[in-house]
Amino acid sequence: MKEKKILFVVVVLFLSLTILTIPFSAGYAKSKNTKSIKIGVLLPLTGPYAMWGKMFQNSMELALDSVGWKVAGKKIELIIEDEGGEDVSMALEKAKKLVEANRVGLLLGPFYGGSALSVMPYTSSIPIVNVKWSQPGKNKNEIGNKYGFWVPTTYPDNTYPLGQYAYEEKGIRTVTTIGSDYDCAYEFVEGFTDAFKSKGGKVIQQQWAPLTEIDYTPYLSNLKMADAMVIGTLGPPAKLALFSQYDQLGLFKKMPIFISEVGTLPSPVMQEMGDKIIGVKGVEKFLTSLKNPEAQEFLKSYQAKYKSVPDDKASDAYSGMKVVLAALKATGGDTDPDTLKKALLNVKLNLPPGPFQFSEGRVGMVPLRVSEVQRVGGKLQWVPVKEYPGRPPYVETYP
Amino acid sequence: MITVKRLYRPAIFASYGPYMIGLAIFLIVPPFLPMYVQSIITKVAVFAIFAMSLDLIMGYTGLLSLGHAAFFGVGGYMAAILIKNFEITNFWIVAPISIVVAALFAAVLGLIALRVTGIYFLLVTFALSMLLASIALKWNYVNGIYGMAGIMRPDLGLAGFRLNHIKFYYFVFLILILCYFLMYRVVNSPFGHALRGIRESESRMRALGYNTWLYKYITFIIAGLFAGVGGVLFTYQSGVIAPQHLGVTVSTLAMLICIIGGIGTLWGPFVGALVIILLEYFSSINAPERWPLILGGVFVIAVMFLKGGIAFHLKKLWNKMFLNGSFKG
Amino acid sequence: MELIILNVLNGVSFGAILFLLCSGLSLTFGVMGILNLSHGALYMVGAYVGWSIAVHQGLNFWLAVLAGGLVAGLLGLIMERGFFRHLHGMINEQVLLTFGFIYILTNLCLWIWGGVPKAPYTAPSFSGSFDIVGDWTYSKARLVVTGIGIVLAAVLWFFQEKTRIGAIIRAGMDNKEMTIGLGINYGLVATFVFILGCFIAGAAGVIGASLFGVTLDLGMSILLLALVVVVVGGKGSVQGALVGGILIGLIISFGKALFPQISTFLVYLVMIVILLIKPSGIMGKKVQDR
Amino acid sequence: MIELRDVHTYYADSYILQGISLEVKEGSVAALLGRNGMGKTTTIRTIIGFTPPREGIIRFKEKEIQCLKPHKIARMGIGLVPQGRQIFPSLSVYENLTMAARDMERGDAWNINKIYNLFPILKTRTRIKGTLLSGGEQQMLTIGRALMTNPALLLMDEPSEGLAPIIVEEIGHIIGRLKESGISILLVEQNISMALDLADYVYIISKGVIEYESKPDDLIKNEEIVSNYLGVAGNE
Repeated sequence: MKEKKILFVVVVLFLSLTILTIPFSAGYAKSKNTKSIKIGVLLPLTGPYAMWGKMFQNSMELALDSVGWKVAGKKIELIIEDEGGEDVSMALEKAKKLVEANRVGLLLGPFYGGSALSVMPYTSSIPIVNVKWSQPGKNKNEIGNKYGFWVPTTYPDNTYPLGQYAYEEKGIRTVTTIGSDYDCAYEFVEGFTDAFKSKGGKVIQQQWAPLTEIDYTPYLSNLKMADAMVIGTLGPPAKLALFSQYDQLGLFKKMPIFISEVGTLPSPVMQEMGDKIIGVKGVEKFLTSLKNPEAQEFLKSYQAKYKSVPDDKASDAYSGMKVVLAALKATGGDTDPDTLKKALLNVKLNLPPGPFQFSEGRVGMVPLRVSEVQRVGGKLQWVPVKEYPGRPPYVETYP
Repeated sequence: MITVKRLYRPAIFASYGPYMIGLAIFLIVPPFLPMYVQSIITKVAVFAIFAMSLDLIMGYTGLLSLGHAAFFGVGGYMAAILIKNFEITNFWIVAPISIVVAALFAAVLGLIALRVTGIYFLLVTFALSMLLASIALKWNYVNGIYGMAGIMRPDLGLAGFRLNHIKFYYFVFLILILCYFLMYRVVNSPFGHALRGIRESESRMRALGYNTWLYKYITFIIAGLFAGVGGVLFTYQSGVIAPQHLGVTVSTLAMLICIIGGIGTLWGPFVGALVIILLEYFSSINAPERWPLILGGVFVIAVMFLKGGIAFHLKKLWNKMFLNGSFKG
Repeated sequence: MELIILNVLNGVSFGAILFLLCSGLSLTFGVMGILNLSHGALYMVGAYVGWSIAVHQGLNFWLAVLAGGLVAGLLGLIMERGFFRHLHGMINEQVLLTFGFIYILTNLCLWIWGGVPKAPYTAPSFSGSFDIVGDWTYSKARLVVTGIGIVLAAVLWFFQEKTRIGAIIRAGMDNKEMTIGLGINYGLVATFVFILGCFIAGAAGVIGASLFGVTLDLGMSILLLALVVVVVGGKGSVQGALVGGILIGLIISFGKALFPQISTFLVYLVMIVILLIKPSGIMGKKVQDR
Repeated sequence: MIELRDVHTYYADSYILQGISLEVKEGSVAALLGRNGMGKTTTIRTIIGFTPPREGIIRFKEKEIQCLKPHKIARMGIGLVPQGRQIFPSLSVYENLTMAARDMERGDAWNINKIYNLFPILKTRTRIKGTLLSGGEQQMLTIGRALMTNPALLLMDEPSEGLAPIIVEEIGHIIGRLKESGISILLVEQNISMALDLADYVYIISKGVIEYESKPDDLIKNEEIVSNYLGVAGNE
């Protein structure tokens, strides 16, 4: 009994201490420090997208390292919060905390599309620049935020060149598609099929699987044979499961594959998949095999500091931070939303994926590369086969 | 006359003191807190209502539900549908309709769930809530997987009166107090005593001529109704409602709140909500990558060492200090 | 016709994984009355450990299966000895505790293995495919998994129905007090069953990973299906887990093929219907009020 | 063999055994008689440890056992023939008998063949599920199951309950044979005549206390006690 009492006291003390001390810890100073620029970041540090959270943090810190965490004579303070997994209310809560408690000058993130949508009405209602890594879709609601910027291009624009390439260069005339059952994947697939159909190609079958699906064999058993299969599935786990089940059914020999984001196939995992994925085609902005100096520099410094290989999304994070830094330099560290917006729209930079600038609708434009998995120097790699220039999103209807 | 009063005062203080102190803290402190903490305290109040409603069926009736979030989510979704899809902004129209819909869902699902008992009840409620969640996930009318976002603070229909952070907090707190007293009336009525009888021994109550099924069914609906209140307020507070809010994670969060606070007392869930919501929030800020570990650890510690809940131990402590150790559960 | 054969094969192999996962869950539930929600998380831990052995270290696949099982079994031992024995009959607390373990185990896996998902891995001899009907081929790995499922079902069935300790386990499910009154240390038996269940979950994780790979949300998503299987099949019996697993596997596989729009909630609907018609499950015995 | 000294047992808040003292001598049969609800079954449950006593001492083979766990108590050599027989429905007759078997290495130990010799009828039913047997066969199975643990003391809770008179007689014979083989028995019964035939010593329990104890012969003479505590059953 006595033991229990002691334990109880310890537990109560522990709980009350955690609760009481936390609010007074770092980052809660209320005063508005004009000497430093506070940047609030929402990243998925837990949950199913956690693998990118860390990578994003690394890339952003790398970009900041290159300017010594200073811009226009002011110190930069990065405040990173966890946006959680698929519980989208957490991202909103943290966004409010960053804005209202930390008084950040601008907000980066969140990452997950659902979280971005839940945060959007809030960020639209306050004057603050919000640079995002989620991609805007065709959903008009999404563009209500006049201070919102999107670093990557839109979903359909991303895959549009791939559709052109498949028809023109590879002579594909019929495709079957499979994708996750939600907007994001719809639009990835749509980009491909729009381009493909406009040339005269035919889509003979479209299948949609639940987002968390791990067993694709039933869908593959249902597959109608076409010239190629297009995968609009998001998320590495789904893609990995789909690939290995595709292989287990012996389909790689029968039908080539086109995928939407090559970045969702991380390099270590590609090596595990082995030679069977050689010849898979995809489209992406940044590839580790790019030869331009910016890409090489990014690759080298990332590998040196973190001992791992960055992917396209990491490059988005790096690019985003670089662009923000350039804009802040132009404004002299001023984070007033209108000034900063103007500066951001004027930014023209050479970044790892190539020349970058925002479209009028505030969506990032960089060249896109259709690429192919090949074995280079004993390692499986995405090798660019054709480059398509960056251009304003074809669904550009923003105010 | 005077001596009597003097004798009485400490006694009143001793028995109602904790409530009075708690009430005072929650009324006086919030305006001095930073705005985002006010928002979190509002969330505490919302989850207190939700957890209390779970306590009605879990603590007082002894039914283990792993799907209580279904009614929470239905209430929240209904409010969001009315606001976003029908563009009805008046709180006094939105809230009652949503709450009634939540209660209706409880009435229908209760018919299914109450056909089984014990751990099977837990499983049916779980399956029902997952069913609703997977429907919400697929239904474009409610924005599918993304959930419905962008819901502003309630419009009370008073000209020139807008709720800001702190006023919204007081508004929610007022509803919390109201719900507390309504539920207090329920559990301390003959009906409530019958529920406790059912919890102790259902067969005995049946032998005494009670229609125990009906009692459980009515309680299930009442609990669904108050969960709906929580859901509506949650939608307003967080500004977003998504399929996850119908699912098992929110249900277990409420269950944790009840168990940490103390099952079978109405103010236990209140204390529990305060501890858990703040802990979840602040641990996710201080240890952004490791907060699930901390939260999971608290689950374990709470289950192993806080038997009876914080409310129970607090009350014991209070009674020891002011009622000379005479302890009445 | 081909479609039916393929879908039956798909359903049965997916059902075999579900069976592997659920046999342990169902046994623990039957023997101890504990609904171990962290069973899915143990499956995930097993799969990650298996990945470390089979892919990272490049060792034998069967060694990986064994290691995955052992690690999960060890975690089970800690859970049972450290926690569950102090929570007899407290269902609320047990449910919550197991849920807490999901949080902890998932985050520990994130910590140890990082967030990068692992590709499906298997023994080299089982990768690839061979021809079946028409111009269709079928996955070797899936057939191997089905085979493992059937073999394990047979072994477990023999263990439960034909051995003395199996008889003791069944006796305990019938009447725990009487079993103790005959001088049997049922607490020890229950611990053994719990650890065995966790071991199977961990091993199932490695075997399942040969088809589906490993991710962090596996702990939760696979658990949901496992619970459905236990309810449908009935707790406490190997046959129940097998019938439930294969039935749900078939429903999922045909659901995806025939009505993809409602396949996600089809399983929950089936679970609810079965609970209402026969709460004890298809192969279950009568339900005791707790 | 076993001795209870001033044992008090509670079921939650109800006070059932209010200071029971009794003794079973080695190799003898002691009968515990009384009406329903007087504490007979609770006495058995207290000895085996299902409802441990709050106060008092239980000594078995000179060792105090009231603090031990039930399975340890049983392992010391106490066999339980419970009320209502409690056959395991999922187990076959054979499994019911063998699942708890122990101490098989002793020379005179009970084993499955000896049990089948004692109850030949069970041998013909060996594969059948235990609960499909008739009442009498089930009772034999229960006794056999307890014997397979090779006990020094048998606790028998109403072995004649619900059985036809001719079967009761057979059970009585078997108990007699067990006694001859040297096993001590605590027999709880409502069937007075059978109990008096078998017992070496008789206790009568009423409302949780031992009201009377004597040799069986003395009890038969004492009609007042018989009618007060045992009702009409004693007049048969």
